[in-house]
Amino acid sequence: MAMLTINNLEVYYGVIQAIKGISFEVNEGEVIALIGANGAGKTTILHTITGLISPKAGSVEFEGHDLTKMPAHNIVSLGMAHVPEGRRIFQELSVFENLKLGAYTRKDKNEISETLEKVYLRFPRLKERKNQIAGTLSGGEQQMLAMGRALMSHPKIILMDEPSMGLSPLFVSEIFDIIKEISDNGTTVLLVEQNAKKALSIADRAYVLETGKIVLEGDAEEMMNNDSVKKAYLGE
Amino acid sequence: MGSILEQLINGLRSGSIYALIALGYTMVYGIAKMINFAHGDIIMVGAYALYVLIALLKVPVMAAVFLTIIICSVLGIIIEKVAYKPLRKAPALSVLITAIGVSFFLQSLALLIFKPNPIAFKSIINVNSIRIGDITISGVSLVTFIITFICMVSLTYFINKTKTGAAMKAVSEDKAAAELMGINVNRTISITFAIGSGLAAVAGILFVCQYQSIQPTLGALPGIKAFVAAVLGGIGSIPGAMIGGLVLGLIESISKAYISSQLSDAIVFGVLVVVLLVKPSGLLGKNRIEKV
Amino acid sequence: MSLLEVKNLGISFGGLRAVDDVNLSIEEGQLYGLIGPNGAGKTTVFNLLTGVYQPTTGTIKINGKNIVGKTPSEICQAGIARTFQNIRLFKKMTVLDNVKAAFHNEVQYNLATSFFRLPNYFKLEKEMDEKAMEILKVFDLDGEANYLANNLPYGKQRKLEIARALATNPKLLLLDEPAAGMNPNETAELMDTIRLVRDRYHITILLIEHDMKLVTGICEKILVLNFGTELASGTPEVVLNNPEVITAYLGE
Amino acid sequence: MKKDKKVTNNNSIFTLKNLIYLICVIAGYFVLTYLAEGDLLSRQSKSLIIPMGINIILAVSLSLTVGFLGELSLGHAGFMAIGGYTGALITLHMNLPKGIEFTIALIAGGIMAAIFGFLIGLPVLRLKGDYLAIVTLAFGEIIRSVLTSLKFTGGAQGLTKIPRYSNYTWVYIVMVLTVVLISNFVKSRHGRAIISVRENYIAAESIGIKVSKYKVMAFVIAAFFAGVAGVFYGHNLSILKPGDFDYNKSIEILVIVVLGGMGNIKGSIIAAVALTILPEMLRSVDEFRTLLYAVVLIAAMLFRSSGFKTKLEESGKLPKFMKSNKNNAK
Amino acid sequence: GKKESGSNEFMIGGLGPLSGSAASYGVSVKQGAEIAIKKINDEGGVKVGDETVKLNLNFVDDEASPEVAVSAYNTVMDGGAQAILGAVTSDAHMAITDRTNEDGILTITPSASIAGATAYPNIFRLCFTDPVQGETMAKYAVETLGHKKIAVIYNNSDPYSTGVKDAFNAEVAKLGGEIVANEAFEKGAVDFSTQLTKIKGSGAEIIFAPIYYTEASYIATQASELNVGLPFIGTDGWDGILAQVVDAKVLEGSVFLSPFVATDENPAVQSFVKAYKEEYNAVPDQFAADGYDVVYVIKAALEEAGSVKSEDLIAAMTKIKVDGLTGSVSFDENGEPNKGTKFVKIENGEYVTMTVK
Ligand SMILES: Nc1ncnc2c1ncn2[C@@H]1O[C@H](COP(=O)(O)OP(=O)(O)OP(=O)(O)O)[C@@H](O)[C@H]1O
Ligand SMILES: Nc1ncnc2c1ncn2[C@@H]1O[C@H](COP(=O)(O)OP(=O)(O)OP(=O)(O)O)[C@@H](O)[C@H]1O
Ligand SMILES: [Mg+2]
Ligand SMILES: [Mg+2]
Repeated sequence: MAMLTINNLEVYYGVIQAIKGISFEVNEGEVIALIGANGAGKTTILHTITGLISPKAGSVEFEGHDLTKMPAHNIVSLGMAHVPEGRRIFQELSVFENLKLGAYTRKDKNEISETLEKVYLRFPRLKERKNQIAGTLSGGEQQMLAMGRALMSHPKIILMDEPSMGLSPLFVSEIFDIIKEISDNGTTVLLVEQNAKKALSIADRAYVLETGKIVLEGDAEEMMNNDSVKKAYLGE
Repeated sequence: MGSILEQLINGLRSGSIYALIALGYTMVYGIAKMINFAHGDIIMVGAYALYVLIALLKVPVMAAVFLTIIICSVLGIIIEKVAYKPLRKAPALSVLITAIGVSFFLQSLALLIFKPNPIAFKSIINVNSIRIGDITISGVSLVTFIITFICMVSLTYFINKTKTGAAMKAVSEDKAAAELMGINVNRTISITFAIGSGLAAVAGILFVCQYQSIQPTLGALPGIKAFVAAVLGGIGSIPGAMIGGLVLGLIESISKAYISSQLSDAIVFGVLVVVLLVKPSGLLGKNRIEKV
Repeated sequence: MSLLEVKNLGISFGGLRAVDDVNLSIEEGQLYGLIGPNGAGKTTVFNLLTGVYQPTTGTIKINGKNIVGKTPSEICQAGIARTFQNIRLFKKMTVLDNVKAAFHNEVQYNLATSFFRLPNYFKLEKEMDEKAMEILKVFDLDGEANYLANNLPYGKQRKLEIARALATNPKLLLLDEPAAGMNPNETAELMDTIRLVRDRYHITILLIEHDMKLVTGICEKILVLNFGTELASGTPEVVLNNPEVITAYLGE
Repeated sequence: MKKDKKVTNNNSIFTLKNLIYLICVIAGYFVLTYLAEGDLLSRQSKSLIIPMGINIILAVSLSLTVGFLGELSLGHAGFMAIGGYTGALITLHMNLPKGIEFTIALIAGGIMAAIFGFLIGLPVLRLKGDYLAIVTLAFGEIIRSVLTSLKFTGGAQGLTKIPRYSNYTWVYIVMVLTVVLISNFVKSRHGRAIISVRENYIAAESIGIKVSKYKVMAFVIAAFFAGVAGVFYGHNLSILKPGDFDYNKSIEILVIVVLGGMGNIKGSIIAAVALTILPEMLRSVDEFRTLLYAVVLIAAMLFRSSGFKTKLEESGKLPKFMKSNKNNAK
Repeated sequence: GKKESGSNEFMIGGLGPLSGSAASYGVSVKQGAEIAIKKINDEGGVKVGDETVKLNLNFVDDEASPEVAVSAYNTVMDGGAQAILGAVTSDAHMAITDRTNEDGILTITPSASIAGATAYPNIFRLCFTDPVQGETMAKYAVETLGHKKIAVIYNNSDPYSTGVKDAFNAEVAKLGGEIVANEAFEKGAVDFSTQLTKIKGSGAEIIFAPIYYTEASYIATQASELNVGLPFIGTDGWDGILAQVVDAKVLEGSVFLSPFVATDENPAVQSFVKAYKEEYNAVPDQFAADGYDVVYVIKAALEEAGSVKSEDLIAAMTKIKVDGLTGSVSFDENGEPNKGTKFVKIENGEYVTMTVK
């Protein structure tokens, strides 16, 4: 059975329907890419999965739990982390405090400091700046922090909303390497990206979203060779 | 000179009450990001609760103190749930107005139940006053000062060193992101109000022990003064609230004693304005440049 | 004489030397790129140029006039306008009013006219409306003129910020990551718009961007920053083939 | 869809809309005359007409600072006091015909309050948010405290026997003027500048708006009208004392503005009327009055932001003035 | 209350604070007046000419605020008031004076003591004026007690307190005394230790506190804590103070002016106190007695005038003399009362009436 199953999801903002009946699944160990233009509803889907928005209809099932009936703060303890759009780091807190909050649901102090070392290893800049107030980090540094913070909860599945936004070309490649590595270490990844080319290059499968509906789905490699995808999202 | 010392002690006496009230103000402000105008009235509820428990129900003193704190904490939680929580997404000013509404509500309720006449209340603190030469420091003042200090230290520790404290700081900045960290936002805010109101209860108890009289409007003026103290110290800063309260008490006392008792309010507020002009975020407030 | 002349620019935050000894000279009409790794100090340079931060060292001259020590609004009047890395629109104002607010110094009438709606009010407001619509059309935003800025999709918000900056009638326009969050097609469209703006309004543009397609596509000259100091500068071909730039910034 | 839309229709002052407004204003006056002079209303209700007008002036002027500039001001009553005392001292000491004397008093009261608005506006240059709020509160209290200690203002007793010049005609005219002038102002380049400061002061500076200047300007204008309202206030009650202008009074005005909807002038007017009448309507419940007032206040705030309102709005059942302006996109 | 059967009822409109921080004064006046009305009506009503009329009271909350007082006044006028009892507090009263004058209605304030409260011919008051209280106490302090150095503590934001203080200070100077400390506080203050410390060091021999009992109780308690060790003298606002202190010792020896003490042996007072206790489960204070007396003054005016017309009633006012709970009183043409002063001393935790020459 799939790890995460989304079924006939419908989400509204007031009277505006942002998600118009979407179903898809994520299997354990996979990297799934969600691509689509501005305003297609990618962020909305992630928010609905982690409980920040409640859907009007449909279900979200994660390892047998119905997430739509669960308050957002309980979802993290099930092993799901979310790197939200716009980073949403705690601006007034230090880098270190931000990272500690990432491990809020975990108890074992030793395991937490182990994870912390791993995160520092992946993002040396964060270690350098661990006492800096997060709000004064540069855009890219904040993105690293958001990622590091999510990893601190040692999740089974991680949802990422445009992790490469605002990063330098070198670091974009690095981020995708890191995502690959996270996935290789057994974490499932659901990835939302504008940088469709890179996303598809590391994904196993992908879904294409257009104004709240899935219009295309399939193998990532096939998708890269699909003409309409090329034209609309790869800029070729 | 003896009298200067005496006046300084007078200032510390009212200052430590302000400080204690300001601690609760600043704590709720720091986390919930709202000026809880009803804070002063929770002090009043605490005072009446203590009176009812001790004078009418004859509950033993320690139990009465404990119950008073519980009553106020629960009241704080209820107020938040009923009047503030539905307004989480509304502009900050809307919450300010409901807080004012809650303040009116508590005051008029007390007026209905207990009538406008003040009730004389005998202090439950029986600590002897200290006498140094000509100067007397009353036992209640001493106890107030010590309790305020203990509250300040433990609150600072709580917020900065415990997990719940960290959760509070996260909630104060970004509720959705805090939710994503696995923090139960509603519970955290409830805890904040419980602690803030518990502090108000302590302030209420010490207030009636100091001044030995209870009336429905008792919380209003100290509430405003404590708010001023919190801002003076840098709102959101816990040590700042304590310092702000003490400084306010001292300024009040000195200006009444050596400048003019008629104009003391004007002087106190004048000093506040000057301090804020020199240090725009209060004595201990953080003044961070916004990253652009 | 160059339009912008920056010499020995530097600033520290606590112990961190965020910008150190940066020199920059931009000719009128140039399309200039500012690139560099995350945290290199690019946005900080913008903040120094626009008076948001005061430099600890160095001079900034526009058309030969020193602007160090001036306030952001004075610098705007001196001819520098900007957009922000994290969008700063007037969210609860309409798209049109966002642009009209930027005419503040361009089109003026006095307080009495405001209060009493003297004839000048109608004349000048109409003039502003027309000018604003003209700018909005350039960015394909004229259809949304009466929307609240908040309700625009992300990509359009970025464009509106540029439109607003343009409305101040600047000599030099600073764009901080204008293509962030846009997909390749939208980016391509944006490149055309930036070129059009430069040619139509005869202005000079300095932009920060991580999207190399955009940078190589439109920039005539590039400055690369690393750790607050200059790593390389020159034409795109030269700079982007510089091995140091490749190791520090581009990768591969 | 993206046709060349006509964006504005206010090309001149002579529009149909303005004509309708004018007719409403004149009709309003006749209705008012009928109500004030006729037998339809009780004396009690009649006596509320002037306070209502005064509250409208106060609320509309405060909404400039709170709603449009976005800074919390807790000292509006201080400006009112300055205006009230200035005006009263003028009419008490001048011996001119009523009309002239009162006009001078109104203008002088406004100007004097505006001068204080300028002084109080200066700290605004350095302070923001709650710190600024506390400074406005402090200034209000300083004004009150000084008035209490001055001899020529009558100390705590205040001024008595102020001629009762305020009548509904005067108040109505000035109220309409206030509403028109402030509505005009917020839709002008100056008003736009003030709103943009509220929305994002860094961006406002970046497009050449002098943030400090506009903050002070908002304070000065708001103070001017509060001063005028103060003159009416004194000349209605015939007595002025410092105690009436403490922060509770400021908060009373603030409540009106917030209840009316921030930056919503029509809302402020309606809230001013409602909140003037409400305590009087609650008279019959005697000692439960203040309690009920509090409950109504809380309920109103909760209602304003509940989904209920949005639903009504969507169903088109809500009168236009109550609609929030966030959905005016389409 | 509503009008019952037309002309056989005389409606009194009452104005005073029933809510807010001054509520206790208004509530007392209202309750005192109600006791009087009940008594009069139970005894058959008032003989006005050939008819007997029953009295009725419509007492409306004015929150002690001038603004609310105006609408409260209009409310009672809408309710058909034929005479006004009020307003209780000075500020509220001043806001309605010229309105009552325009209406030409008999207005008797039980307790608005501010100078100028009776400036119109239709207005009378039952209590002493502030200046009279100040002068009386100055004479008492300087002449009777023989003190030369006097400290004053007063409420800076209260017209009553400042009014008495001004007259007191002037009179003391005239009598050759000296005000060695003139200390103010603001409305709502609870901590007076600074002022008391100053007074302690000023060489004063006595403290004059022309204020209400709430603050007076705080001050007396704190003075004892600070070992100030000086006797207090006060004004009629002190009435009821014993109930406000935990330890009556702090007030021992204090003297204040009061037209009324509930412990007075006078049978009229005792029967009033008893009725009041039965009805409201509280001991009446001076304000309650004032309210009671005003009703009896109105009764006397009605009987004297033999008419319910306002102008007749007003004309009758200067001709009547009423033996009230607060003493025997008549009115001069300025609307001021003529009545004897009564001093009250606190001895062994009890009020004791004294006679002073
Ligand atoms: N808070 C909101 N209120 C109203 N509408 C919203 C809100 N958030 C999103 N929308 C609308 O819902 C739709 C989907 O938005 P969403 O943010 O999920 O898109 P996205 O695919 O993540 O786009 P982007 O690439 O810009 O991040 C858009 O039309 C957007 O305008
Ligand atoms: N106000 C500040 N206080 C402390 N440090 C700051 C402040 N502003 C910037 N910095 C630091 O200065 C450095 C340069 O930041 P800047 O925002 O200019 O980077 P950038 O080149 O724009 O990077 P990016 O491409 O990620 O946006 C960063 O390391 C940042 O953390
Ligand atoms: Mg998105
Ligand atoms: Mg940057």
